[in-house]
Amino acid sequence: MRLLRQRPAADPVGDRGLVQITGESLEKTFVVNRARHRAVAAVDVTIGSDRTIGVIGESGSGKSTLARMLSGLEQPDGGTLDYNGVPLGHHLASQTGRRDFRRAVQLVSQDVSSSFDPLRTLRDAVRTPAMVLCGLESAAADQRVDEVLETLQVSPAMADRRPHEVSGGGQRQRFAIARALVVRPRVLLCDEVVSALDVSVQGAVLNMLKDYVEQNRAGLFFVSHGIPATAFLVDELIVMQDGEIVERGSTDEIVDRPQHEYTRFLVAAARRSGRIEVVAS
Amino acid sequence: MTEHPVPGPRPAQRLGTPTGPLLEVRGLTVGYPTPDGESVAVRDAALSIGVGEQVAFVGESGSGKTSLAMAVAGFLGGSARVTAELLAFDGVPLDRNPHAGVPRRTPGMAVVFQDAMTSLDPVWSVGSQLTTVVRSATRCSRREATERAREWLVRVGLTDTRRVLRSRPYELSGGMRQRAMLALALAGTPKLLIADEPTSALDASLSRTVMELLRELATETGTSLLIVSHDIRLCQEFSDAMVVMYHGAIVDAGPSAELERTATHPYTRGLLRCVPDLGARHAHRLPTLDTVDTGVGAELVRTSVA
Amino acid sequence: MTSTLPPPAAPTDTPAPPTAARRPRPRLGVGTWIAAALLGLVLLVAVIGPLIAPHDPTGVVGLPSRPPSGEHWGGTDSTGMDVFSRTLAGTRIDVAIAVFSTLLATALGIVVGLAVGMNESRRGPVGMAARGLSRLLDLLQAIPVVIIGLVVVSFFGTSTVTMILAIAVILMPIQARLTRTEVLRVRGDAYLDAARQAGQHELRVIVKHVLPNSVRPALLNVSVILGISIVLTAALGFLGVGLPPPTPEWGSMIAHGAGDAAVGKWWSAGFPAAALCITVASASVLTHRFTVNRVG
Amino acid sequence: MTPAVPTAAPDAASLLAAVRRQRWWALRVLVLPIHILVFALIAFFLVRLIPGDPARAIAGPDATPETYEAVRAQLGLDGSIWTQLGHYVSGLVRFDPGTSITNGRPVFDELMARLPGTVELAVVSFVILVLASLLLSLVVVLAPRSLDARIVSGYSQAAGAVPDFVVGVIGILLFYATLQVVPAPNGRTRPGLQEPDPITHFPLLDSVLAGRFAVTSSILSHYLLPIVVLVVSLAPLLLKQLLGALGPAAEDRATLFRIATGTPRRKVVVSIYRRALPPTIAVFGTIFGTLLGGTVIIEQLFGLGGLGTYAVTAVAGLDFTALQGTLVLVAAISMIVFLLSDVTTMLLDPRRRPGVRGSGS
Repeated sequence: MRLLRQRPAADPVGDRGLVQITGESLEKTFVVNRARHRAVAAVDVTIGSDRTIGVIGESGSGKSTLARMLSGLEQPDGGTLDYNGVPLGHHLASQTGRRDFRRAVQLVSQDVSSSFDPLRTLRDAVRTPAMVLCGLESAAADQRVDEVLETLQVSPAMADRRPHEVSGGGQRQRFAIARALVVRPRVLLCDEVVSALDVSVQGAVLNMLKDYVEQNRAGLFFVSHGIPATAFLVDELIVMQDGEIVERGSTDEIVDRPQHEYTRFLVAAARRSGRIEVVAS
Repeated sequence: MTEHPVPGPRPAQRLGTPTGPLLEVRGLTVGYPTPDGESVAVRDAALSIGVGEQVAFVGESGSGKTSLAMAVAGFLGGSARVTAELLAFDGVPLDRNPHAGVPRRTPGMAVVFQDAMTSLDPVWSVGSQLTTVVRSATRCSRREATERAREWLVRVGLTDTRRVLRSRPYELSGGMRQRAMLALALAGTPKLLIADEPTSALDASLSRTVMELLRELATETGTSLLIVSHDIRLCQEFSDAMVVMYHGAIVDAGPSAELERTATHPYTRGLLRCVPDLGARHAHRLPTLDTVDTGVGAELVRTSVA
Repeated sequence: MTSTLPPPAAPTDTPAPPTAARRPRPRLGVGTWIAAALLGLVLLVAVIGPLIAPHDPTGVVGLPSRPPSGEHWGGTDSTGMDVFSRTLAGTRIDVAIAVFSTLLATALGIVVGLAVGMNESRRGPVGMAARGLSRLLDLLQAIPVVIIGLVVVSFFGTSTVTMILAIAVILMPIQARLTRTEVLRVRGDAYLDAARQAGQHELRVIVKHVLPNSVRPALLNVSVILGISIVLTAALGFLGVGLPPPTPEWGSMIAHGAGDAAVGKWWSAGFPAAALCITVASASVLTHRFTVNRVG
Repeated sequence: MTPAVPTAAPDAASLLAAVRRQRWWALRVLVLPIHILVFALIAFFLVRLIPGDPARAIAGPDATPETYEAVRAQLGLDGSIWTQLGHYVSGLVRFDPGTSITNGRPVFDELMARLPGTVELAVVSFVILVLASLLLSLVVVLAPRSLDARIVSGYSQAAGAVPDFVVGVIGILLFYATLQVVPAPNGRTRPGLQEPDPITHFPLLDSVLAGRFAVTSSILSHYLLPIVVLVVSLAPLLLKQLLGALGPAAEDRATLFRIATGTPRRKVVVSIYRRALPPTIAVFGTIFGTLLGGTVIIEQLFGLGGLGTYAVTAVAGLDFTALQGTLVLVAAISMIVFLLSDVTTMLLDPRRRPGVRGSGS
């Protein structure tokens, strides 16, 4: 079979060079109720393995669509999208290019309920990218899966279950993260990965993401509607409203001196309900 | 004041009621039959809510908070089994063993559900739904009902009443739907409004707006509130009293403002400290139930995270 | 300090949200077993029916229109053929047509449904073709199968094999539409994106994830299709355009027996009608139990 | 689709807006003839694919090539298939499906003579079928655990299990041969009774219009058993669909919320039906098709001689034009019913109108 022959050379430590995705005046329009709805309008953004960026905004602000475009799962209607200086479309057109890109850039999406095939085991889902993208044999892939699950504090035995046999969104979301981390991506895109989780689980998941990013010197693009969790993870913040970027800057800048009305509201709300407390590192 | 449920009969907990209790619950247990015996969702719950009081049930998924609220409302699914030593609303004892078929409403009680999109009847206009409620509550003329419907919309902040009355739910934005849902629930002038996760489908800013509105309207109309939520911080800010549930039992209860200080159960204290805040951005790690010092061993932690 | 307080015992499993109805799983009742036994009997007779028939099912073996007796268990019809033997022999023909046309219709329907569902919202000629095909499937749904059957069967000619093909073609749209609906539902699920992100080829994603997750309704519908197929075969036989006499076929037997029934001679239509109803009803009971068990 | 033309007069603008608002059903009505034409083309080629040569059959096996050609020309089967198609389509547009190959009479007249009887029987049965199903489903909605409800649900499980012609034979055996409560299953009226002159061609309606009530009652008594047979054998199909939609609608959040806000019980039930009916009405078209098919069979059984007999004769006689005509006519009727059910669905639930999406924030 063609798929088998064209496996990339095994072991995947790979190129640790800089990985960068640059989007310029990105546009995406959907048709809702016969009306054109601009989900993303003229957004310039550069993400890479050297930066951690958070995107906050209310639902419908276009932040998820932006993440999907940057991950290559959604095609922009306008603007240019380059991966390491070459148009992303070129990369995705060929099988090798597609695999290169997917190995470097992975998206974890927000959907907890449908993010796994109900008929297949979780192990199957996590193992597939290791086999297809990193060219690992079945045994090696299993070993890699176990390693990743261990760092995410999931018992590998649980991997042999089907998604509905695992109770709790927290566990399932960890598997979704494992599926992305198993190929050791250089840039990780996260779309609302903790919003559906209980507070007691959120912290653990966020800690794991932070550990991965720091230990692998990987980039992060973190989409969320909550400021505190986002601020914990990233150095830069982007605030989106109605498909446009209304404010951007370093996390400290925005948290301390929010300019836009929406940002000010969010920061004020977070200040009011939260106690300011620093946990010793 | 706060008391942990211990086996055996005991008085209902009073949550600082201004006047008399509107809702009284004692020894309430909810179970669901499963192939291997009954699974208990709520065990031996006791509480009371006074007139005009605003109480929040908080807890994580599977803690039984929704089961408890729905048992009070009488909207549990067909197979659930409810037993209670005492379950009285407005002085009237309630039978909450669900009967088959379309459930009936308890007079004086209104319920709003998590998602306005699925709660609002999609095929009727907001106006038609709202005037029906107004007319059944006050038996007034059609014209008068429309006028009152308009007033309700204005009260929940939907000023473009002409358009909203004509619209069907799917034609409104998420925030407008949520407001319309509140108008519908309050238009029947209930004494108790039970809100099941009113904000969990909303983003951070809309959540606050809805909670503010809910509290404001309830205060204005003198309606008691029973809010079910997983957002412990939001409830702390927008309720008078809180009831913390964990694995089907009430583990902490008391005035919201003092919960931080009065919480006795390790789970509550752990939970309160887990919520990330703005200070977290300077932290190396976020606190989790494992790492916060709650005064108990790791046993509790293991069961709660799973 | 309350730290000595033991945590409450965790419930064995997380209770479902109360509004999501939680039905107790119904047990397989006596009815299911009876239905299974009857269907097994029908299949057995389909295999060995002609061998155990007491008389020649296609020949005149006695006086016409005799009531059931020791010699002719099902009596004889107006031409003097043995009703019981013909009913037994007819089982093979009716069941064979039904089983094979159902299998064929389901296989074809699933393929068409997948192709239409996955391409319907695409731009360009492929998408347009898929949308056209989808419309056509809808339109065909509006036309009575019996009328289409009348024409298609006359086009294919009347032999067992051509009847199978004809009925498969007529019933395929039902399965295709079911599969298409399911594909449209599955198509937006996040795990497909995850599979694409894992670097898998689109075709592989479809075969590995979309297909298994969207065939269930069509598979559950197999017994309904089986029923329609049997009834349709018989209906065409009844209208006189099915398999030509004296082939023993239930529908044409019922048609011939209808005149007898009008004068009170129930048996010549009664036996094939009973055989037909038993087959369809037991298949339908089994599906019902199967569906409820799985969904509940 | 409709270009947004800037209009000077406000009247024109509001007219345009009105048209846009009504586009959801207007478009469907406009494409109906196209759909029928598409089906007519399919029917044409389908019929041509039938093995067998009517000209050869009529001219006889020993005919000279000249005679054979003459017969072909006479039957309209000369020329290429495209010429024939041209004749066929241009005829269809003028509502003229041609003349019968076997008896030379215009197919249109023949169909019009037979169709009304079939349609009358089908429509009357359909109305009774729908009313009966709605009433029975109400029992299940109001008291799902009662004995009545269980009987109704059990009956709905019989969907498709007992074919109409079997019910028909049993009915004849029971009510005619044994109990003698219905007239003999051969014809529409008592033999010897003079039918009134056709006015609308619908036999029952004509007898009423002509004031011949003896005929009306005779027709009614002859219709009784066929209608009962059709309703009894098809009701489970509709009931199953209806109950399947009503169950979830009754348990739906929207229902609970309406109850929770204090909506009167009657309105809650109406609301449940309004939400549950659209998927059922969507299959009305299909069920009417099944009913029409069933009517064709039942007519044969009860000697009512309608469309079914005509189609069967046409198939047997390789009558291309008659077959085509019948197919197109049945398709047209089915599609009109399909369209009506679609439009009703969209009226009840506006989310089903094209271009409107229920979800989306």
